[in-house]
Amino acid sequence: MEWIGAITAGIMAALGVWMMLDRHLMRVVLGIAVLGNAINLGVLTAGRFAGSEAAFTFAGQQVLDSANPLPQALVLTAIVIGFALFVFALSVLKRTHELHGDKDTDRVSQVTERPAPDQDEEEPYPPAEDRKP
Amino acid sequence: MNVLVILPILIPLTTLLLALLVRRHHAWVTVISMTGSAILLLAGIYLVALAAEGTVLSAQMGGWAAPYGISLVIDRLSAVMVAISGVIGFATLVYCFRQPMPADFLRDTHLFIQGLLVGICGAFVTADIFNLYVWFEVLLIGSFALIALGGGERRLSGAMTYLVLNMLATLLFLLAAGLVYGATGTLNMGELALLFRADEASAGAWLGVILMLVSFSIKAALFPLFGWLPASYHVAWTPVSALFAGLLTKVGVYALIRLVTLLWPEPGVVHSVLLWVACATMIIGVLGAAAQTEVRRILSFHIVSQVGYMVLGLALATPLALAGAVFYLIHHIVVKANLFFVGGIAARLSGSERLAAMGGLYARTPLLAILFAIPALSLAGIPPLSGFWAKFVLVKASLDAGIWVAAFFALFTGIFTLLSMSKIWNETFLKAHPDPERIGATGNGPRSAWFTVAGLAAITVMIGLGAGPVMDYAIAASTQLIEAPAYLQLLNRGGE
Amino acid sequence: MVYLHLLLATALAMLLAQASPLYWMLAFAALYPLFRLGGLVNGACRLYAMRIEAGTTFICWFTYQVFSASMNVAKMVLSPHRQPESAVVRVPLQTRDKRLVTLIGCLLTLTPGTLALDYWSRTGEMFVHILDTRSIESATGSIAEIERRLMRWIQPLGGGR
Amino acid sequence: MLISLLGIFINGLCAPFVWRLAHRHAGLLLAVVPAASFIWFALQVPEISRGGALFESLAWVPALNITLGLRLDGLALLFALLITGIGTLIVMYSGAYLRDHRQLGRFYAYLLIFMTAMLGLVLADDLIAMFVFWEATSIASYLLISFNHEKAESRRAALQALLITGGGGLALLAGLVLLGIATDTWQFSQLQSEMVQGHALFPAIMVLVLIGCFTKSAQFPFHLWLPNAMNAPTPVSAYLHSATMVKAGIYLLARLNPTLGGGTGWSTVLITLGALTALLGAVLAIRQYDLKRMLAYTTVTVLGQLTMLIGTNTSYGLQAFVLYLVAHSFYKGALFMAVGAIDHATGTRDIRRLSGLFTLMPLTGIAVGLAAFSNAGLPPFFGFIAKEFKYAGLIEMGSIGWTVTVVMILTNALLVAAAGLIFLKTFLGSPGKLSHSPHEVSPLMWIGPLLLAVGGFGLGAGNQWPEIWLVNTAVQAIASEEVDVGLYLWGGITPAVIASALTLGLGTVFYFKADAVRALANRLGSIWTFSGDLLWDKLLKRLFRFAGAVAALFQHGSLRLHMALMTLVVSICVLFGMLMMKTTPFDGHALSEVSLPGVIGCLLALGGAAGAAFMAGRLALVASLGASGLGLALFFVSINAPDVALTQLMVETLTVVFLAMVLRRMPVVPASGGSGAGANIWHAAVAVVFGLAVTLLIMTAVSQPLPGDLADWFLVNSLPSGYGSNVVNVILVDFRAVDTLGEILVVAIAALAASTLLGVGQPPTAKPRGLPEFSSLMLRQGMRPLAAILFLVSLAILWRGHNLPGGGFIGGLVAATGFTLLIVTFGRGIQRGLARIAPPTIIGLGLACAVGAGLFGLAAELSFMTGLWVAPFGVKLGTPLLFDLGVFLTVFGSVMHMLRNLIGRAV
Amino acid sequence: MNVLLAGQYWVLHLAGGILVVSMVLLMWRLLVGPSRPDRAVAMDALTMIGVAGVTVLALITRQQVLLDVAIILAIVSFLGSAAFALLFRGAHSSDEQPGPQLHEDDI
Amino acid sequence: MKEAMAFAGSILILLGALFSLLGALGVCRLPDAYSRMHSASKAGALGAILILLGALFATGGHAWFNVFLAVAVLLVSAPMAAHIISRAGHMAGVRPKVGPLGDALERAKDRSSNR
Ligand code: NA
Ligand code: NA
Repeated sequence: MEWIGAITAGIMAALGVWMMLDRHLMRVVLGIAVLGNAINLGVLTAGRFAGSEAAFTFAGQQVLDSANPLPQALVLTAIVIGFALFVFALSVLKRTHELHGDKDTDRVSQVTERPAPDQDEEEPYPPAEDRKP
Repeated sequence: MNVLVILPILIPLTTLLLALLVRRHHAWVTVISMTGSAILLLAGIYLVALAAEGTVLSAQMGGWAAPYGISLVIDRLSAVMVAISGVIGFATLVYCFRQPMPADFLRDTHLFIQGLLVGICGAFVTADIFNLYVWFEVLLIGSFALIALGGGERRLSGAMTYLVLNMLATLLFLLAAGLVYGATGTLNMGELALLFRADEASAGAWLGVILMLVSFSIKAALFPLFGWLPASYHVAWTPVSALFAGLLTKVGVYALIRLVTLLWPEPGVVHSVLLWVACATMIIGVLGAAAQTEVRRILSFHIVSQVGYMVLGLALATPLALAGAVFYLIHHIVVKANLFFVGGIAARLSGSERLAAMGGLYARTPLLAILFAIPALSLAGIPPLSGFWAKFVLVKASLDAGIWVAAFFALFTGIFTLLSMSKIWNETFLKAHPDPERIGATGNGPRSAWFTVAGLAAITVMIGLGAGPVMDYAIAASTQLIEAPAYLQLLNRGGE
Repeated sequence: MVYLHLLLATALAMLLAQASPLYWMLAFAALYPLFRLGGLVNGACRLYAMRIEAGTTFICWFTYQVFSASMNVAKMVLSPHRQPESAVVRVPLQTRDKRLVTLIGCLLTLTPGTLALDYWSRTGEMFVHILDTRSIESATGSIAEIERRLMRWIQPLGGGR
Repeated sequence: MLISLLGIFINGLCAPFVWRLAHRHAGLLLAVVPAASFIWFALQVPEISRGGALFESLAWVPALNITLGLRLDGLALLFALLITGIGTLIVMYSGAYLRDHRQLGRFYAYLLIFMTAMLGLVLADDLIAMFVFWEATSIASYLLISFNHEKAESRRAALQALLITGGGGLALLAGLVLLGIATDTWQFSQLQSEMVQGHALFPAIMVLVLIGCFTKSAQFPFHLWLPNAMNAPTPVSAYLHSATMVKAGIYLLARLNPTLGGGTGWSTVLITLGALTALLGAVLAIRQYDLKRMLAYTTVTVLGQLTMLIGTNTSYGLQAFVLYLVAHSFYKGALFMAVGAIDHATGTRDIRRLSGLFTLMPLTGIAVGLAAFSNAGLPPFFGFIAKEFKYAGLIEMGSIGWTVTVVMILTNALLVAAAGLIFLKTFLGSPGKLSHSPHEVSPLMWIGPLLLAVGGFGLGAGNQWPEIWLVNTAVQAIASEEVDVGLYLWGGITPAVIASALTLGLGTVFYFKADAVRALANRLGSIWTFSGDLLWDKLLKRLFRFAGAVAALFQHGSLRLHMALMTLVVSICVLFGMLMMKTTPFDGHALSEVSLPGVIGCLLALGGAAGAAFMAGRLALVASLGASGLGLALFFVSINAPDVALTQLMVETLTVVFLAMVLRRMPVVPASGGSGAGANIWHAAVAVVFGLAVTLLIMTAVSQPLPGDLADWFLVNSLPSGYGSNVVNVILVDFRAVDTLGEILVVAIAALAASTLLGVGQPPTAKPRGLPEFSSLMLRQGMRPLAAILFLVSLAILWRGHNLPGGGFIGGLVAATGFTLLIVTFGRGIQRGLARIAPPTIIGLGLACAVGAGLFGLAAELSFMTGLWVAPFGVKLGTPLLFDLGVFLTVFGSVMHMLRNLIGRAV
Repeated sequence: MNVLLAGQYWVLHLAGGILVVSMVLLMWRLLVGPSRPDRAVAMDALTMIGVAGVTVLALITRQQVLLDVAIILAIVSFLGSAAFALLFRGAHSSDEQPGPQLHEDDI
Repeated sequence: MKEAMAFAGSILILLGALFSLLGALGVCRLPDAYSRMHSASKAGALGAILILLGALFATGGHAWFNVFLAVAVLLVSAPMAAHIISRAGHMAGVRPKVGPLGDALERAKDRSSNR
């Protein structure tokens, strides 16, 4: 089973990277999610798929052949973290789109290479359009 | 003891949640946040004082023995990193004080800076690989929040670039942590160190660690993986980029130092790879800086270059070189953050941070010129400021070790550093302003910002003039890094 | 009414203690005659019992409906070359009670072959997509049937308008 | 010595304030401290001349054996006297010269700091302390040269000086460090030539030190900064050229001569380069019309000669060195100050326009005259003795010496001509036409040059005095062995005298044929372009262009390129590491069996991911992503990880919901691969390599049985120690609760940040009504019970989580799901009706619960996060459960907060 | 968890097999579309298959804890469908009109 | 009793699986999204419910809590899901392929917008 986990993780990672190399920013953000899934799978695989039952130890029952709970706990943590970061990325994307309609990856990073604006030209916070009641 | 170990995490965390609960009252948030970081600073100083006496603090979270539970360790390096985080955190908040920004903006800055500090301090004190990953994520999301704060096309784009590339790095770290567990059966750094030091690590463990090092290298902005840094640091709000410039990449460097010294106390193949990487980082970074025409871009590339020095110290792997790296770390954080702060004030006075649109500040505000000159000269390694000792020790260590090429790069980079610092100096201070009416049109800004800059400059001078005790500390820290007593004894001590 | 609920709660507590739906059904079987008998002296008890009866009847009827409708859909899907003749029909509902309308909508949607597309509260009409029908009447009829039976169940409680 | 250093330094720091207070008299006031130092040093002369030395030392960096050690011996004393003496005069002079400059206070400061640095440099006994002062002189001179900072020319000159001397300084540092390594000491006074000579590092040390010294003392080819430094105000030039800066390099050469000198390499390099520099300086000097520039080039000449003299290492040579050093300091200081006075008085420094000034400025004229004679090496000036001894020293060397002597005769003849031009041409003859009528300058401006010029005369005439008091000990300090010192003006007809006579004769010829000489010099035009500034500019330009190209490699503004590079580097590192270790993934130990549902889950996950990667359209994208998550969850179920599966499911669904909310306002996402075929292949290659690396990595990691007993320990201890059956949950809330704490912090900050970004707290634009897709009555009626069920389920999951699948995360996510349904149906307003507490407060409370749960342990003097349990009424309650509640609240509050803002303001 | 079924082995595996076949069919529809609701329907059905599949898996492995996954999956299924419904309309459509058929008092 | 429950369980599970297959087949065969919804959302949900009930029997009522919650959620959410998808689809302009009886909702919408 570890074989399959490893190969799946590899292919998914490749797909994730492929998406992150896309021109469309939306797909880049989704690529992060896919890559994240791949990595989670990888972590779980690295912890082995031993055991024939889930890691529960009920009173009076002997622990016989449980799955390794540690990688599960780690991956659980990683999944939630990944989700939080993904949502943040999504909101950056949304804001970018709302403000400028940027969706092309290269354009986005080119913008950062523009010369710095003068101090009084910096964007107010939050952007003026939102301040209107 | 237990309390002390968790303090670096607990102080900013408590500050954050208190500030969050009173977030509607902006004044309270400011008070709480500044008090919190002052306490963190004091705690850091106390930890350094303890560590200087040779005390090593460690605790098992939840009382579960290593390697089952999470271990936190504060040795000399951790202690000084915590203290310096306190310094920079406090400095940033003081700089932010009364900046002419909307109240919500400042409030959010305070919240996120506290969050960032939790992550940074957590990364400094943990002795568990996965726990390190978690703190990395905390500081990552804190930095995302801060870099995007305020919106705007440029800033959002920078945030996106920063975000995507850093997420990739962090995911790699996660995979690496998983692989290391899968190959060694442990997440405890001490146990890992024992394994590697006994040369019993399997190929899988090696590969996992290599992956981890690569991911740290991205975080630390090493050649050729530093592209994200100069592509994003200059877009954030000035104090934010100062905080990033000072502290953030250094967490990566810290992690590199920690892991490499733990696993390979003797020079080996990893060190020789790091050596070349460090040299390339130094020179490429400084060349990149020379090509820039904006204050913060120059400084951003310099971060890259300077990280090269620190890694050089690590790569040389002699106690002296490591001490140099530690010294460099301490010095650089203060100096680099300060340069960003000064750059912010200069940009404010000039009305721009493009060198072409700046000027005339030498005549108008000589005080600022002095305050810039101190960190700038220190960065360039001009004695007797802090940077000189850092560089000197590294040069001496490389020559001691007979690695001439390292010394050559270290010195050669120095001259370029001087060049680009004098570029800023020339254009911003000496040259007449192209549009004299714009100079200081918006006033000098809040006085607290000037205090920040002056305070950090004073620290730079103090480190330089009082290099003796600092160097003693750094050397002791480097010895401790190599011997790693705290980490290696975690397992023997059992639970508390 | 309150103590009836209390009674039910007791049953539920039993069920929790024994942790088996079998006991739950047994409890109900045991309680039901009590309700019936209680109905002779107490109006609320009678209503309660009637509601249970109507409810049981409705559930059985509805389950049957679902299965027979499923069979129709199955035939439809499995027979080759047969294309369904779909339609969206407008069914005026008797009740205007929002909860009842919702319940009706859910129930008819749960039945294969019919699907609540929309409900316009202004006119009290429900628009239902029907998978395969030849006449509007048969479609509306079956839906009206659901409503009627449902009302019979709910009405004793005094629900509706 | 320390006090004098510190005094001058503090004096410098106070200078701006003194100037602001005293203004006119600031110069005099500030000259007091240097003057006092001078007197102090003068008082040490008897002691030192007896061969003693003074030591002072202050520990600096004990770990590296570096001290702030000072030593006053003959050489140091000589320099110290020059520095403080001439410095005092310069300070007074500049007060008058720059009287009306508004940055004069700063100027004083720089000058005095410069003086400190220079003094420190010559006094330092510690190599590193010396270097500290060395660099300080570079910086201070930078500030002085760029004093007229609004002139681009000044800035350029300053930068040039800084880079050349700074760069040399770095080489010097390396040299000094090597010296320290080779000799194991940082003290000049403990250096022995045996320690170094013959050491493997010796050649490197020598080369590096020489580079440092040559850049500083403007030896060819580093000489170009010196003439450009003329852009500084004249007092600076006077100081820089006479006693300081440029002499720093010479000083160090002299200081290290006993240690490094003696070998043929040292001599050859010093003599050759010194002579070359001298000749070059002289030729360049004669070309100039600007008095100041001419003086500057003569300085280059002198520096060359001094270097050369050290190289001779002969008795006469070293005596000549000291004599020449002193003589030059006197006359050059005088000349510069006088030229400044002329400039001040006449408004020009062009010798073609100046003449006959003597009647107008007699005192300055006397000073210039005396100094120029000394410069020309006429008897009985000190310069004459210096020249005699120089020739004597060279001739002593034999055949090489003769060759060099010829060069020197030529050089000195040119110097004679230059001296003539400076004095005769300018002061004698009939007055020329000038823009404004010249007049004698103020006493402060002529007293300095006059004192120095007379001093030069006096020293020459009464040469026994300096011989006993100064020269002797200085020469002994430079020489490796004892040297007999005896100065004389006339020692009979010696080859040296003949050479002198030749020099004078040739010089006179040159003076009268000055224009012809100049024309000849100009004809060698190509040499000037080579040695001149053009090269520097070109070099700098090339450098910046190169730097730009390097920067562009990494600053291309393409996120994709960054990504690709990063991914590729990672993959290559890993694959290369694998190759190095010759690992073969899987050496055939037992792995777990393949399970069909797992395979199906994998296929579904891959299919979904592939769909997301390639398909066009928003919904297809979201659906594929959802399917992928579903498949993954199925896989997790199949490997007995129900908690992970649950989390994955919830997260995936919320991801889909959030995506849908964002995407509904966005244009259609096109199919991937729209960057052209070449780019596609390249991207695909990067992706495949990365995927391969990941697969191989994992396979290698699992290629042996899992070491360690962590898993077993957790399984065994979960119930008895953590009081929970769900081991994963016990790990999350107890064994590794700190991880979880960090994790919920991430969630909380992400929520706060996302909502900040999307403009939290802004009032909705219209009355919130929920999304139109959910505006059906059936939905509105049905949603409440459904949400209620979800809230109940979430509470159940939270409660059971410690023993059964679930826990804070999943519970929080389920509750948030219920909330999501309500908000999309009824709009953001429902939140206020549902929960009076704002989401950030819920987040804060959640974090507080989690942290508080940890604090209980601390309060009980146990570790942070130690679980404490009670069992009232048989229900096991403990801090881990409180922690789980904190997780629940944080996750719930965070998702609620994110959602509220992500859904948009209109809803 | 004790599981007792008539013809236990083949019943469960047969059921599993049937579910797999169903899943493949649905995947095909998910990929092909063509309309957006089509994909949404396929996705919704897929999660239902998931609920059924996880239940069968729980019976096969005799792990009651897996049944919890089924509950969550059921919840998730609805949420997913609701999310897809948001994407049916074209981009940049206005949200302002709340639908003509809704009364003020329906809320 | 136990045998009966085991038997009922088997029947229910197989029936549920068949329902699921039926739903999937319908999704493939039926002509438009609305028709597919009849088979997918409902046959699928019914299949899942049946299998869950089968599990209830198979475990001798042991898993009743899980089954109860799952069935409750399915019963409430399945029709809602079908409703929301079909309604949103109709709103977005995806028209059902209808027979001679036509689309009353579209007509009604036209009427109300013309008014
Ligand atoms: Na859990
Ligand atoms: Na965890």
